[in-house]
Amino acid sequence: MLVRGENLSCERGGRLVFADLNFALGDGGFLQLTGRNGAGKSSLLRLIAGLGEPAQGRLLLEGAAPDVPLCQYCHYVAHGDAAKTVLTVRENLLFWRDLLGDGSLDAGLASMNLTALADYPAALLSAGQKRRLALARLALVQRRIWLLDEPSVGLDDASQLLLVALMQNHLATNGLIIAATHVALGIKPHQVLHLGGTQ
Amino acid sequence: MLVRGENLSCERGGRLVFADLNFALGDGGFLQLTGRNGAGKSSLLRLIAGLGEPAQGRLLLEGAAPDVPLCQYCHYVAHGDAAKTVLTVRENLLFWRDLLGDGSLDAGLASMNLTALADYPAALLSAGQKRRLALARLALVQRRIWLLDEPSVGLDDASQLLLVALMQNHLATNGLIIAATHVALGIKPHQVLHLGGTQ
Amino acid sequence: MQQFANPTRFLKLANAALPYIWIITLALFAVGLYGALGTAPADYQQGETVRIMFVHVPAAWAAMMVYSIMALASAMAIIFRHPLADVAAKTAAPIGAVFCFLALATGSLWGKPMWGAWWVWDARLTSMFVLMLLYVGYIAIWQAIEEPSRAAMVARIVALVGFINIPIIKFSVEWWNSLHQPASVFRIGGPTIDRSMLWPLLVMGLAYTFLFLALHLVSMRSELGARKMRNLLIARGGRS
Amino acid sequence: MKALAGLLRRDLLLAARQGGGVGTALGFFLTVLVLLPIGIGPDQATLQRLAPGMLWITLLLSVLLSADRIFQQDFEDGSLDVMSMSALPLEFVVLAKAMAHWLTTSLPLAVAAPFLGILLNLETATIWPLLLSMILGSIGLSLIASIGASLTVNLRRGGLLISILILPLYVPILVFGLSASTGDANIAGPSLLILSAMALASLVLAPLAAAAALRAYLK
Amino acid sequence: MKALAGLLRRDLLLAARQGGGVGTALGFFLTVLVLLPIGIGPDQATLQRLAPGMLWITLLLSVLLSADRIFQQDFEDGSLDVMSMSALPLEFVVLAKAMAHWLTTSLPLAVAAPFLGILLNLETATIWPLLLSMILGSIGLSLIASIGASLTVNLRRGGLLISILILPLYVPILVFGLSASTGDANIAGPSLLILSAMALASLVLAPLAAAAALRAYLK
Ligand code: HEM
Ligand SMILES: Nc1ncnc2c1ncn2[C@@H]1O[C@H](COP(=O)(O)OP(=O)(O)OP(=O)(O)O)[C@@H](O)[C@H]1O
Ligand SMILES: Nc1ncnc2c1ncn2[C@@H]1O[C@H](COP(=O)(O)OP(=O)(O)OP(=O)(O)O)[C@@H](O)[C@H]1O
Ligand SMILES: [Mg+2]
Ligand SMILES: [Mg+2]
Repeated sequence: MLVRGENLSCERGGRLVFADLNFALGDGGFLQLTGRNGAGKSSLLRLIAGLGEPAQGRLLLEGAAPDVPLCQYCHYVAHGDAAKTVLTVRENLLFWRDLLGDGSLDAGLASMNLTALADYPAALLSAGQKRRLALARLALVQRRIWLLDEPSVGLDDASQLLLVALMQNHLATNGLIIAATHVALGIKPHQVLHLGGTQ
Repeated sequence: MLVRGENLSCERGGRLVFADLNFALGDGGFLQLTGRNGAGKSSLLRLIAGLGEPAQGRLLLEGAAPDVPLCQYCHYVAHGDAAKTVLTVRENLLFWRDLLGDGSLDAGLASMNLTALADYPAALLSAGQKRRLALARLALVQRRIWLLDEPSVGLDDASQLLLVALMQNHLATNGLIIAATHVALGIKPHQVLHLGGTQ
Repeated sequence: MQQFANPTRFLKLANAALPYIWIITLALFAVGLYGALGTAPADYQQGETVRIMFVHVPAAWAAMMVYSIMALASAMAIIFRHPLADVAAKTAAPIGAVFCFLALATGSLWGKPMWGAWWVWDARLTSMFVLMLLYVGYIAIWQAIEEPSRAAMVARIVALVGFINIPIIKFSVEWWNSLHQPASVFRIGGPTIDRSMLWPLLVMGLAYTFLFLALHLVSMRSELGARKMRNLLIARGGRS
Repeated sequence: MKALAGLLRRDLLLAARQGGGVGTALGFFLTVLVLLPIGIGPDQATLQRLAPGMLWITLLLSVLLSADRIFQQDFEDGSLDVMSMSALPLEFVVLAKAMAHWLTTSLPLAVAAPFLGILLNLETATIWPLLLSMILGSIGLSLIASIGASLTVNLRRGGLLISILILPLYVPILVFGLSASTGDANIAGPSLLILSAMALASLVLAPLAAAAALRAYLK
Repeated sequence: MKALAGLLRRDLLLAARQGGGVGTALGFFLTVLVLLPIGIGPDQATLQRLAPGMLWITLLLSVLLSADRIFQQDFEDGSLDVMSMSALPLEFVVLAKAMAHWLTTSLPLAVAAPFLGILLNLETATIWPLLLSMILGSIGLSLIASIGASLTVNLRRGGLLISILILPLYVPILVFGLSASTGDANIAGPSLLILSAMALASLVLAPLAAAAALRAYLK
């Protein structure tokens, strides 16, 4: 499977964020997005996730079922963690599981070491614990393409190692990862795409 | 001025987060809080900021006007950035300035390189730009004690340098800094308090 | 490319047609007003106030017609993705709003002598009031959303959803007993009002229609201009 | 299918935990019931005559007021992003959420209202027709609310707009709901039919409209 | 002082930008205006007689409904934390926010309502007394709302609770407000006095109560 962006340009709030962006990522590839705040990393990830449309250019997915849109192959972990605070960790994961497909709840919990917290309401979680809940989605349901927006933020050292293991495992099984970050993630990226936007 | 915590213990949601914590920080001192997710770093910062009360132990402020509570000497920059999305960057800073005391708006804007963004609604800011807006409060109004919860999160390299400069300057002028973080902040802490809490 | 070709062809046509449309409009108004104020008799029970009818009724018709056009254009925009459809709908709204306001104003002017009240909440008046709200809401949508493609989609839905109000207005009088006149022109079994009143009414109706056509073309033209400008600005505009 | 059920279950759970919807609506309902007699004055006859209309209006208002909650929270915290990336078409997402809204807000109120109406000494004869018509009407109310909610999901001035957009669609429901609430069968019969027709129509059209609006905002 | 002004200015700005408060309230008002005559039938006499009561109730409801917005947003995004760390006592924070709520929601509605009443063909004679009494009453409404808002600022079931908490305090305002709205001076006079007394009392007590409640939540 190959994800390709052809001279993409993105417009937000009537202003041009980036233009003429090109990239291509194949099986087992890890593309790291870098650039200043406001360069457009998150915006690019949203485009790929189907949450927005490029002002120009196009996104292609090669080697996939023609009738399935790109976004349904993707996991998107954004800046915010789309968790419901009144639901417990388990309930949040259960909902995502039912929504996104099949997967083992325990695997999801274990992947980010949340098993002990399974029955806490998300409201009681600390910042990093919330982040781990969001990341657990990756292991919960198998999806080919991971779109990660600063995934390591707020994680303690142990959890960062878990994340690295998760990503390595995904790449080893021909998964694709596109991650925006300002800090080293602990895995060497195969490609780096630097967005040179405004401040 | 000396901030001292005497065998503090903290309870949240009916569970003990940490117990018998002791620390003392004097002028120009930089205390770094570390520990697993859920160890209680943010909770401790909130205690010091007066947003919560220790289950046991006490917080003392020595060498300060007796009638002014500790929290009024503090800047607290939390995980979230208490910015109003419909207000522009400038309007947000103006409000904080009026609320917290006196200070120069331009200095605040410049400190985190927000001058060019001054008239953007905060809703249009990227994650890191929002973070910079929250941090600008530090330079906007002079306060002796800074309580920073993972301040460097989401900042690009340039902004991290700005933050470091800001902190160094503050320490040089006898300011106190207590910062929770999982990553190196680029300044060597004078003391490190490791919270070994539950996960 | 065809996306741009289309509007430009439209502009050519509009520029060519506009003068004639204006002329026809003026002529129709001249004839209609002559009939309304000149030949048509004062109503035996309503007296001279009946002449308000010649402003009121066509305005009401026009208000409903314009909204229907907006709904139609919105449907076109969704089905055929025709680049002009959104522009047509967007620019029609303010004009329709004015007609609607005119119908409300003249109506309540007329209501005072006829019913002894400026305003009564009978079916038709209520539904007409709602139509006014819909116009306002539709215009507000375009104002509230800056992303043009997004605004367009949302506005289309508003126009289509709101359309059911039109039949409600039309049949409101039959629905439940109403002070307001039942249909006396467009009704099964032919008009019931006197010829001497009917023809000026119809002519005024035509006049309003052509007036709308003229105004619509003008504002569509300027809207297209504005859009071209915006696209240029973004394309050129240095990155924010 | 599993996704649909999961979404529905989750929304019901949320409503139960944070009780936003029906709680507020019920509080609103009670408030109205307490204030109305004071506002109208103690005259029993008037009160009785007005009761059905007042109950209907209160029902409409409380559904209207709970409408904006249908999508907003999910839109803001990014849940809707995740949903839009699932295999479940947005139309069904809307359907599930509208159904949850109906089950947690409209239906309970529709069932409660006629009996609360006794406080406005509603004629006991009209309780059952009122109940029937309100339950039928409430279906449309929730679905239409979901349209309004989707159209204004992240608009600044959503509050005002949502009422303006929903109002024209609620008026007919109120009209026919009222005439269906009269004991008289000859009037009630046809009105009930029309109510059901409207419920069906909105069942088909609302998800389409709302989903289209949500897509516009998510893109 | 500067802090107080700044807070007030900011809240007004917020209201203007996101138009939550008055927008929703206004939409609510419009909805009621349109639905009410349908609900109680177009009979002019009844409508006229009920108009003042209906307007008062609508005013109360729309203030009640906008209440929860007073503190919630600031509490959730942490602004309230920052405020509690300023030299400005929370009592004044409450005062400023209640005043902002009054200026952006209660007052505009109180001023608009009597004239909107014309559409319910309210007697022109009662417009002015109604206006006066509503403006006086609205002060208390906003301040009392701030109490309710502070007590439920992060409660799950806030919606229902807030109505129950506020309602008993609103009833007297409604009662005296109504009797103050009658043209008759002998009745109106005393009622107006009582209204002003209630406004003053809440001006003193509401900030104390609300601030205490907020402290409890912030600690
Ligand atoms: C604000 C008040 C009023 C409003 C909103 C209003 C609205 C309307 C509307 C929407 C129509 C078009 C009906 C259709 O084409 O089916 C109409 C037609 C008409 N109105 Fe009014 N009206 C008002 C007051 C009045 C009054 C006071 C009179 C006179 C007693 C009046 C007499 C008529 C007549 C004679 C027609 C033509 C009916 C027909 O031929 O279909 N209207 N009005
Ligand atoms: N919701 C929005 N509406 C309009 N413009 C936006 C929105 N969010 C971000 N922008 C603008 O888009 C540009 C890119 O934002 P984006 O979040 O993609 O940057 P980023 O590279 O992710 O920055 P960061 O490193 O801070 O996350 C920024 O200039 C920002 O002002
Ligand atoms: N609002 C809350 N109510 C109750 N308990 C809470 C709340 N927030 C956090 N907790 C609990 O308090 C403990 C400490 O949380 P805290 O946020 O202080 O951890 P932390 O050290 O900041 O973690 P992180 O590194 O993830 O920020 C956690 O176990 C968490 O479950
Ligand atoms: Mg980003
Ligand atoms: Mg923390």
